[in-house]
Amino acid sequence: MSKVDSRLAVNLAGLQLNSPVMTASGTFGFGLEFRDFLDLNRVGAVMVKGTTLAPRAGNSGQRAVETPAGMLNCIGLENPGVDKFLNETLPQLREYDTQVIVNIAGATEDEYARLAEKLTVPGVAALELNISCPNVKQGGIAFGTCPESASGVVRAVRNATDKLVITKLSPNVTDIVAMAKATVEAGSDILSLINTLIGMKIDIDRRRPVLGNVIGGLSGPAIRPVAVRMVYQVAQAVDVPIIGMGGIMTTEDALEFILAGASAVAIGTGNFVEPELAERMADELSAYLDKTGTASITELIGAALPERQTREGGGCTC
Amino acid sequence: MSKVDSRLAVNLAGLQLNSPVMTASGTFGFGLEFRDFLDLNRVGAVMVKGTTLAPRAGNSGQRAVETPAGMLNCIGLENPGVDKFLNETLPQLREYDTQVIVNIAGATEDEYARLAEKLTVPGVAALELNISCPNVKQGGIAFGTCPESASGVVRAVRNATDKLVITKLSPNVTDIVAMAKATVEAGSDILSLINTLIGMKIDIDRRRPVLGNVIGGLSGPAIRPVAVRMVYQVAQAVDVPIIGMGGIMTTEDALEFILAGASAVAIGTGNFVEPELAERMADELSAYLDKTGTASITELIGAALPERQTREGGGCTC
Amino acid sequence: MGKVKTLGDKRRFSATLVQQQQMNHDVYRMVLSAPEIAAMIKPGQFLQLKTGRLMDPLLRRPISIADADDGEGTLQLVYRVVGEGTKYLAGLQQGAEIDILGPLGNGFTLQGERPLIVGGGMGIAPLLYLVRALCPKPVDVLLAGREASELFWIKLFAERCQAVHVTTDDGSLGTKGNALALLPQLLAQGQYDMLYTCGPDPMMEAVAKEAAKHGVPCQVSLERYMACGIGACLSCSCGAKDGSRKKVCTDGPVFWAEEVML
Amino acid sequence: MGKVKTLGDKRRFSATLVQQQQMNHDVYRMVLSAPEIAAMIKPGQFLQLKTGRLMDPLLRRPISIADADDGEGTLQLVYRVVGEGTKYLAGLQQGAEIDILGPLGNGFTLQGERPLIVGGGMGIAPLLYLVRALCPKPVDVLLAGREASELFWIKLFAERCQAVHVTTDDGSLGTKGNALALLPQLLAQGQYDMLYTCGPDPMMEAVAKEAAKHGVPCQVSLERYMACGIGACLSCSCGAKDGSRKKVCTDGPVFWAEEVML
Ligand SMILES: Cc1cc2nc3c(=O)[nH]c(=O)nc-3n(C[C@H](O)[C@H](O)[C@H](O)COP(=O)(O)OP(=O)(O)OC[C@H]3O[C@@H](n4cnc5c(N)ncnc54)[C@H](O)[C@@H]3O)c2cc1C
Ligand SMILES: Cc1cc2nc3c(=O)[nH]c(=O)nc-3n(C[C@H](O)[C@H](O)[C@H](O)COP(=O)(O)OP(=O)(O)OC[C@H]3O[C@@H](n4cnc5c(N)ncnc54)[C@H](O)[C@@H]3O)c2cc1C
Ligand SMILES: Cc1cc2nc3c(=O)[nH]c(=O)nc-3n(C[C@H](O)[C@H](O)[C@H](O)COP(=O)(O)O)c2cc1C
Ligand SMILES: Cc1cc2nc3c(=O)[nH]c(=O)nc-3n(C[C@H](O)[C@H](O)[C@H](O)COP(=O)(O)O)c2cc1C
Ligand code: FES
Ligand code: FES
Repeated sequence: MSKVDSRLAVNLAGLQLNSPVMTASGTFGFGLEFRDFLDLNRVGAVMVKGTTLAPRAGNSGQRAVETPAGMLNCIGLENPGVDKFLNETLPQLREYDTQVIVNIAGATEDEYARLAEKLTVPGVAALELNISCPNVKQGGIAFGTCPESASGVVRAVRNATDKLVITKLSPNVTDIVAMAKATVEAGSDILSLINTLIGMKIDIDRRRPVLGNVIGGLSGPAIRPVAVRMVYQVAQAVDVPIIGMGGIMTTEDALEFILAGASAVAIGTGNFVEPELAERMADELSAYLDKTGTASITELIGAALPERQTREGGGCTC
Repeated sequence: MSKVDSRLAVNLAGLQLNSPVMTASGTFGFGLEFRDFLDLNRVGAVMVKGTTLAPRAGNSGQRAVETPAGMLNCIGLENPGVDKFLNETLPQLREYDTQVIVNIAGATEDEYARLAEKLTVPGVAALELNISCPNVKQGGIAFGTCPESASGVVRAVRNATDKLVITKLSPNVTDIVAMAKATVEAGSDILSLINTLIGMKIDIDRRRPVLGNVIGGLSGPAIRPVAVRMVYQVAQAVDVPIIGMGGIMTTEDALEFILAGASAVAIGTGNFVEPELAERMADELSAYLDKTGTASITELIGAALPERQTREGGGCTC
Repeated sequence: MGKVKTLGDKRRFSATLVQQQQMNHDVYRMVLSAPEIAAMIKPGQFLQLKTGRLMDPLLRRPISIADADDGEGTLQLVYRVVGEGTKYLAGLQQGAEIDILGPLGNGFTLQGERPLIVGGGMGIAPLLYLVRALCPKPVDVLLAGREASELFWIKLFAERCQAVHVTTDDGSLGTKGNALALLPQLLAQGQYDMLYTCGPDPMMEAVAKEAAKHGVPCQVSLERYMACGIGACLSCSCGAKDGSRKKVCTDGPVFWAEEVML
Repeated sequence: MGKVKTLGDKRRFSATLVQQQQMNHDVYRMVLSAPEIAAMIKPGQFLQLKTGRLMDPLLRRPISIADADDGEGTLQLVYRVVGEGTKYLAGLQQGAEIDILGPLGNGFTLQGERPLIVGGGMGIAPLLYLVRALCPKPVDVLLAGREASELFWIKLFAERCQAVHVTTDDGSLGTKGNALALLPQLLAQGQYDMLYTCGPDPMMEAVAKEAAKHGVPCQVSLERYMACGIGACLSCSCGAKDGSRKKVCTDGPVFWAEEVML
């Protein structure tokens, strides 16, 4: 079961993957950390940790804590900076037959554009724009919370590179469909969703927030219903491929996203619990195709979506 | 331990409660359903099921499903209508020494106002405005997703009644603080947060959404970190009391909300698992006050909040 | 064993697992010591079981009473392993404690002198206890399953029933076909004055129609996804023929066939 | 027992619980059969244990190796019950299988001829295996606890160490006070050429300072909240003195005292 199964191949706007199972940014280091646990050649793509122009030390204090069926993190984008990534990490990653997607974050549009320029090198398959970070020019409000500022980032990157541009949407918005449409219009080739929900936890003994940063990003199975809903809604509204993520722990979970309209999926928090998951899931997807007599995983993409015309859902949810 | 403990009494803008533990709308029926499980006199307040002008049959198809540490529901506001509530249910509920808060939902501002007028009767302690429902005049977008439409509802109710007005905020928004400020300015005496997150689940065998309504509201421990974060943020921004809810299953969870700034809490999904929870939690809060030598629960409200001046949190969450 | 303590409220109990028996590849039978529930419970009522140590699974799982013995203070549950909750139950060892809400719901109305019982699949579970309650009336039963291994029930009913009729979809036992392959002729020949049925909705619908045709009063026992089981959430709602809504958990699970829409 | 199967990757194993022993009111000692890990693991390394059947708890829990026996293929863990994960471990019965990632992290550097070991609280756990590895060098140990019942360790170390010194905060055993009540005089008198310490950060900071004063090289073993334990999440980050960041899980948990900020 460890050979590449061509029925699992997917093509996302030109991004060719051996397996629809990738690993989400910030949850898989730079990929190399997992060499002892799985065969990197079996991972569709490695989305590396959020990378910034200058190295960042990240937040101080406690950076993660478990919550019911999930966890909060406030790493604060600790990373060695784009230059070190290009010089030291990328050459090692390129030895594997997996696609390298670089997740980038900036505090201004210009920072995103400069990152994109620097990363327009062989071996980088696509750039994933993390727009959940605070926009310093707009008083620290995240780029990803309004269609205009998100589009600005996408356009800046679009003009700076001919690499595939993936925009990673934040779920902390009133209207995910509006965000999706705006960022596609601004030039995104692919959308990733979802990033983490903003949450926090209080230590009742110390009577203080547990995390050093007070608030953090909620990930894991707890958020899966929100993620599936957003993928399902966005898949009906835009024509670009979607990478679905949020709480994927099993092959059934991955299928749920694919049926909701995702062309590929990414494992995040699941990598912490079962570091071999991305490889095992590829095997299990092959077995599922066998069992159901499905010729290609692509047949399943969006299979649970309604006909485009029928507007479904949206009634009273309580 | 079954006597009323005066240290648990809280006063929310005039709403006097024997216990800070209430039961959330839609999760406790009309209260009477729980007579076999607990002493209703020990429940701070019963927030009754969302009530509309006309009776509603609710959604068809499957209406609930479990998710990791949570559940989705799409009941669709099934309820007997306000008249039947007033004539048949309220007289029975009034026999108990618990406050009755009526959760109301309408499709127009006028419907909210008419509900408020009808419910301005003795025995109703406050009205809780459920603004997560679709606003028919605005193409089915929920009232609770923009500050203007939410304020409109609050003002309409404010003008129609002298009862306490509680606005229940939806977490499905980009900026919960803006929603809180707008609805307080429009006349809310108290805020409730949070209602459910919008989510969905797909049945991978049938390749169809599990819920009859496709999307549903996510509740339970899974959403607690989001709820605590919103209470913590809103408590720093407004001066009205907050009723905190979202995934409260234990006394520690309730304390987390109180420390985050809630003056009272409501149990939702927890009532399904442990129907006696609201009574037991009052006992356990008394025991906690004993253990920590606290004279009154009110001393704990907001104890984990930063000084108003210091802006905390908001950095990179990944 | 035999020790049952309440957990602080009037219908929440801790029951002790006395015996666990595998009936076929995925069905188990559990005997619980729970004297307080055994003393109260009526056929057709059900329990809500906590099926995990912590919050995974979060919600309780509804299971019918397959039998109860007030004298011994025991209950029997028969359940199919379909997901994590029932897998947890199947993994429990003798002596384990289970946190239970119940008795819940309304049971069957015991009436008539010559009742016929029609059960399909796991819907057969609540009917066994019904037969005990109907004794010493002469009861006939019609059991429908997909194939023979599903009908381990036969010997349990045989002790208590006048006649046990059997159908299987694949013909591996009894008459080939579903319950309707036999029901019309039973109703035509027998002098039944009451019919009780539990099983898949389409089966019950057909059974009820057939009963109506023969003028036999009929009760149906419904199954719906239940988040609470105690009337609080409205997730189990079903449509009543008068246009209103019924809660399957507290208004049912047993209804008169003409009350509800299947 | 003794049967250990890998779970499909190179550092994920299923270990069998051989023995579970309660050491004091909240601390347990567990012997696991895990020959593959026992053959690889070095003192100072740790494991990530799955502490539940499903997703509650979700994340693994990091536990140090308190001892390992390559010959017998066994590991020993000593852990305090503080929450749901460790409560789950304490409830496991002989024969239970535990899903483990490991060995993880970098261990202690074995150097010097006359090592001194200073442990505080649960930080003592990884030091026991260190002593075994240092044998037959003459090792002295200083164990610091809040009160006598925390120091069940003494007899375990006594078998392997030259001298066992003890302090307790409340004076219920040994010298009253914390590790610093005894350390300066030990360092002044002994001919120690290496110091290893594990315990609360403030203790290790003081110990390292004292070691530096006496020119004794010192290694510290850090504990941080770990979501992954394998270098993927950066939740365990600590500051290095050169301004960079270190991952406690993969760059540590053992560091040279002068490398990191405590
Ligand atoms: C009143 C009533 C009595 C029942 N009596 C029996 C019985 O005696 N024996 C028996 O084997 N089964 C019985 N069931 C069905 C039983 O409740 C489900 O099989 C069980 O809840 C599945 O739980 P799980 O965690 O194993 O599976 P899950 O993985 O949760 O679900 C598997 C399947 O079971 C259904 N299901 C899950 N939870 C519920 C729920 N809370 N309510 C209804 N359906 C659910 C799901 O829709 C799904 O199709 C009864 C159901 C009801 C409503
Ligand atoms: C490298 C390393 C080695 C360790 N070795 C031992 C050991 O040998 N014996 C021992 O008793 N303890 C050890 N610990 C601590 C142990 O990991 C925690 O006590 C345990 O994870 C608590 O889990 P819980 O579910 O019981 O408690 P929880 O309810 O999860 O938490 C209780 C407390 O433990 C802390 N904690 C919880 N999870 C983690 C985690 N993943 N990483 C670090 N701290 C956590 C929390 O911050 C909290 O203060 C070690 C920790 C690390 C990082
Ligand atoms: C510890 C941690 C660090 C993360 N860092 C990043 C990051 O640097 N950039 C980014 O876009 N997303 C980051 N994420 C978000 C994940 O990539 C993913 O979108 C999210 O966790 C949801 O998936 P999951 O529920 O499977 O974890 C991080 C998540 C976690 C848990
Ligand atoms: C089955 C169900 C029905 C609900 N119905 C309503 C309702 O009618 N009106 C309302 O404002 N909130 C309703 N809610 C939301 C709850 O009152 C509460 O805000 C939410 O569930 C979060 O709390 P919890 O996580 O403790 O359940 C409902 C929730 C559930 C689970
Ligand atoms: S299951 Fe909740 S009302 Fe019936
Ligand atoms: S615990 Fe994840 S990097 Fe160290």
